[in-house]
Amino acid sequence: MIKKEEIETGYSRREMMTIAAAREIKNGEIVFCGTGISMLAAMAAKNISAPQSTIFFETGAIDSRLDEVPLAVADSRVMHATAVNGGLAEAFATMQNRFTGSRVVGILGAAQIDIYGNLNSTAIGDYRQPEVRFSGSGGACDVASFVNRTIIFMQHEKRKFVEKLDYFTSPGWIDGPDGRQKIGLGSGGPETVITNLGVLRFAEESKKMYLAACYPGITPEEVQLNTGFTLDLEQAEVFPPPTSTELKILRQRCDPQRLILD
Amino acid sequence: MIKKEEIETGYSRREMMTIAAAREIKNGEIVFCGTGISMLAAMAAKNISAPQSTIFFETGAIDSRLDEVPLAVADSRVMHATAVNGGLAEAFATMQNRFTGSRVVGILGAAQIDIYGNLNSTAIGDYRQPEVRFSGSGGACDVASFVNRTIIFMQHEKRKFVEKLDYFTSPGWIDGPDGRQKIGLGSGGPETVITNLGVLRFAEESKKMYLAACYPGITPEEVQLNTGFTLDLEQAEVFPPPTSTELKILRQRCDPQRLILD
Amino acid sequence: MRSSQNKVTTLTAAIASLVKNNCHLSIGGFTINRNPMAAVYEIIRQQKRGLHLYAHSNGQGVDELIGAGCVSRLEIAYAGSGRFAPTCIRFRRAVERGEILVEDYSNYQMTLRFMAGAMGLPFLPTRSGLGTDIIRHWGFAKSLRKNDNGLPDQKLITIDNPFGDWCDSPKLVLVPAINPEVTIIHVQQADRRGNARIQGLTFADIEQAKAARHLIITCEELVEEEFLKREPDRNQIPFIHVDAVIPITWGAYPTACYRHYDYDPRYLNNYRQTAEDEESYQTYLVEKIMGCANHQEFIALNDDEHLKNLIADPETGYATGLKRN
Amino acid sequence: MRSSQNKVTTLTAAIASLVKNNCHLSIGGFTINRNPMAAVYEIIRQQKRGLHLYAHSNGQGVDELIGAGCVSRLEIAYAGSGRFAPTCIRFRRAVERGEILVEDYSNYQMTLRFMAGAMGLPFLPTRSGLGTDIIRHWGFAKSLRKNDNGLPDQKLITIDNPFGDWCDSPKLVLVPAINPEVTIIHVQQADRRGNARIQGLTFADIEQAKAARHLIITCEELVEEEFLKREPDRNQIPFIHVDAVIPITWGAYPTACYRHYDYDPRYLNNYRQTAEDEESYQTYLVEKIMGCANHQEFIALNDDEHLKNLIADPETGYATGLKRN
Repeated sequence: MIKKEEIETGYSRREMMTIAAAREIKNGEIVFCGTGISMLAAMAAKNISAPQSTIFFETGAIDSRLDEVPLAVADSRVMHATAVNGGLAEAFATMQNRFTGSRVVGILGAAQIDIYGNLNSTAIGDYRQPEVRFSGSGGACDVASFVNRTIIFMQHEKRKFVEKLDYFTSPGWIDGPDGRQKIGLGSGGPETVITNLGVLRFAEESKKMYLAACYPGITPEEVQLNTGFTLDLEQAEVFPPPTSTELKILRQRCDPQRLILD
Repeated sequence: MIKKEEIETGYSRREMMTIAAAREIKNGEIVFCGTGISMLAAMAAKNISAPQSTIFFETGAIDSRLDEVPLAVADSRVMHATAVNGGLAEAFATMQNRFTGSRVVGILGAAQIDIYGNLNSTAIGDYRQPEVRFSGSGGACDVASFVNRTIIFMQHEKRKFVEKLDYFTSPGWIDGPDGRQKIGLGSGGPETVITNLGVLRFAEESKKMYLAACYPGITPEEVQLNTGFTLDLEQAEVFPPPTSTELKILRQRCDPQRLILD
Repeated sequence: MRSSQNKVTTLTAAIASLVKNNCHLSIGGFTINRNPMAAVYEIIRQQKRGLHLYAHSNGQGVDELIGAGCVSRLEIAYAGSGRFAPTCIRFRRAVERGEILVEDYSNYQMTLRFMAGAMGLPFLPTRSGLGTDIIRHWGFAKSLRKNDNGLPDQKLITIDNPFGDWCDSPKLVLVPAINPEVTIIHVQQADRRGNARIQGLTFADIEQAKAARHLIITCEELVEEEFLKREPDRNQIPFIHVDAVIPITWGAYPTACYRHYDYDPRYLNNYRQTAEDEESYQTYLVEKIMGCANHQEFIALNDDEHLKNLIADPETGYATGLKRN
Repeated sequence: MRSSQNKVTTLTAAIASLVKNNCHLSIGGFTINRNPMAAVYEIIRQQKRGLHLYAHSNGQGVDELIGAGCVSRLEIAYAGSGRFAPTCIRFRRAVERGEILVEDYSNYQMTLRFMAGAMGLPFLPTRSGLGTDIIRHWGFAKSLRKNDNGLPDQKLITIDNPFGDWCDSPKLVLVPAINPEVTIIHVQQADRRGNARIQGLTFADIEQAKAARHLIITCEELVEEEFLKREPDRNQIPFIHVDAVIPITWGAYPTACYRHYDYDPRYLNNYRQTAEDEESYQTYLVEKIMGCANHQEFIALNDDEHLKNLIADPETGYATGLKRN
């Protein structure tokens, strides 16, 4: 199924998102991956720009080889040729650990996000009898609490970028620069939000989300129109499109079956 | 080196003590062993009367085969043909665990004991600059705190059976029947004290130590003379000496090199 | 029973005697891997009701138990099956309809809760959850907690660090222990006494196993004790924790069992579609699950060729090149 | 450094750069097994002073560091070498003479303290220690604690269970985390990046390793990464925790290294006798330890026949039938 945008640009939005996230990962970092696109972003980074990054899963796998893309973080594909096969206890301890946690970058997704990067992946409506129920935190709250920085994937829709979360699952900057400190969390926090429209970051002084870049063909106004709170659009640049090398590696090496890309 | 008592009776006091302890172990129990004579007692029990008891070490070995007697709980001999080789964390969790801890019998030794079976294995004199320094708790305080019942090995000397411990390392009955409950410990506590003179137990109503039996040739008065507090001697019986089968198995199967027995 | 030398029994007998209606049950595995599915289906066949279920991130097992109406209450961190169902379908529906009570934790919180249970402790601390609705919103009301002595009186408690600023942790969340009445896990190898070896990731299975009053182990292979004792470094669960051992090949199917077989993408995709529709789901339950006398019959619904495609490659531990669309 | 692809270095360099005078150091192993003895002797050769040492039940390593005057403060549960020295000789003497400060914990408390450090937590709870002098008597005074930000302000804290009577635990002892500046462990196998495999019991080495700011691993065998990755279930320490890897055969000698060699009863018995006498101990230090340029020379003091007797039997992992009187 080829989407309209793909005919126009030669790449899909999902590919753009994956590559945008991959570019955020630094060589030498430990990358916490969830299921789906975040896993693909980590694989892409490792194959393109951060060969010495270490892919790591909450299920306990460290430095998985990933010859094939896993379809869940418990997929047997994450267990092959790892440094250590442990369990959840070891994985989360690595993130809460004072010496290793500071070198972990976490990639998360959510159903709702607010201007401070706090996340809801639990429910819409009343908690005990919700209108829509989602999977729940999984490791998201843990990762968001422990690690040095997080990258967040979102579908850019007004009902997902909200003034107030229906349920506060995972901490972002809480309510500003000293928000995390006030509730007892250490350093760390969300750094980047990658959507199907562009890339958003958090202002240093306020920790409020602003639009850092739009993908080619997207306007800042379009982004604002799909956001449930007011965004600072002043600093928005045009995001560099995927290079042919990036696309080639993503398509041929990371997800040739297009299990996640489609 | 043959001791006087051995010439008279055909067995040594150390053999008598080992067999006395082995007889306390019930089939099906999980036996926590320390170094030395307690390990030998567990081996003897397993080979004589409690074949389905499980020998288990604080170092993390469960159900060690023990083809040769170990000289420390970390001896590689405890690691061979176990059910699981773990670590200290797993071993002590097994004892603190509500379902397995209640099936563990711990065998301990100490430098001092009081009438309630509280133990000192740390120091004589001032703690910070002691007259005599011992090894310290090791796992003794943990075992004494967690498991359902303990058996204690002691050399019977006045300076070791004391009114008041110089240092309180491991909890026995504290100060009476509700002593453990008052400080927040669950059920469990010392059951038997096995010395080179006889076997002592704790009175149901007071949890004070009394003389339950003397070895053949030892009088209750001799025991009292070597005890630093007043013992109830009224119930003292004569302890049945080791049988030839017990001695044979102990000598030939458990410690043929007499590494611990001598 | 736990010191018995032979704990091998049938799944029918083990579930009948240990999994009572309304009991507190925990199942191992993670999303689409090593769920104790044979046991799950047997629980469904025996029509257990009112289960209080614990998991961390469980997908297929939890969803099928909920779909079949066995579950009243659920404590969980994540109910999803990866790409096959980002949120489990029957779980989602049951929560939205108010058919089950659910209480949310994070994955690490659930792990620590089982770990506390295994360690014989009432709680463990963590920094995860500070300031979130996971602390503020309880799934179970105070009154419900009071009336069930299998539940702690409070969900989570935030405290100030009694050691001041030690380790830069001014505040901690205390998570209460779970001691399930029964835990069921599926492992690769076990012996008759119950010594067990998990291959690949252990998830939180070891903690879940040791936290339980009773432990049922289903295993792909029943092996000799001597075999396991030759390499004890690779074993995780000693027999002292185990009540029942049931050898069942394909015991985790349709979820994966590392080094034995992969998850079945066809089954999981069909399940998602089936679960979306009330009528077809009831048909599925009647025909596929209740209609089979046991797991062997259920597995035999697949032709051999299909199962062969799922068999793990000995080198990688999964079905290399498996069609997974 | 911890993400470097090649961490192999010399022991001389690793000790010189990471083990500073007065630093907080933890060493792995238990009584007479898998002590990182090559590293211990190198620390003695480099005449490190004022070390704040952590162990749980350590025998030979701790005693030699104390005997050589390297240690000022010690936190420990047990200082003994099994039948070879029920209480370590130089440790005992140093404490009785007031030459070192010692603070006592139980074995589980020390394990939990390292575990808390590894988990990034300020403390963990236990029921062990309630009502004992381990809580009442501090080895380090309040003022000393205040002046060293590597130490918590309090030794142990007793609290009421915040969850009431949950798990029948009305009271708990909180044990504070240890985050040593350096941990040194000896393992059987490691690769250049620092992935490591311990064979046999792990003691508290994994917790000690992960709790540390810096980790030095000495290993019997340096192996290829691919070798370790073929069976990751058997590995315990991923490279992300590791700073330095030093291959040293007989690196735990005279203590044992399971599946490689046994402890040396002759050495340990001689050591006990030597340690009892001041003069012969100084001679021992000068000739045996300082007199050798490195561990290879120290090992070469033994004739080959003697070492051969210590080599582990491949079946049992120890030197079957070794004369141990």
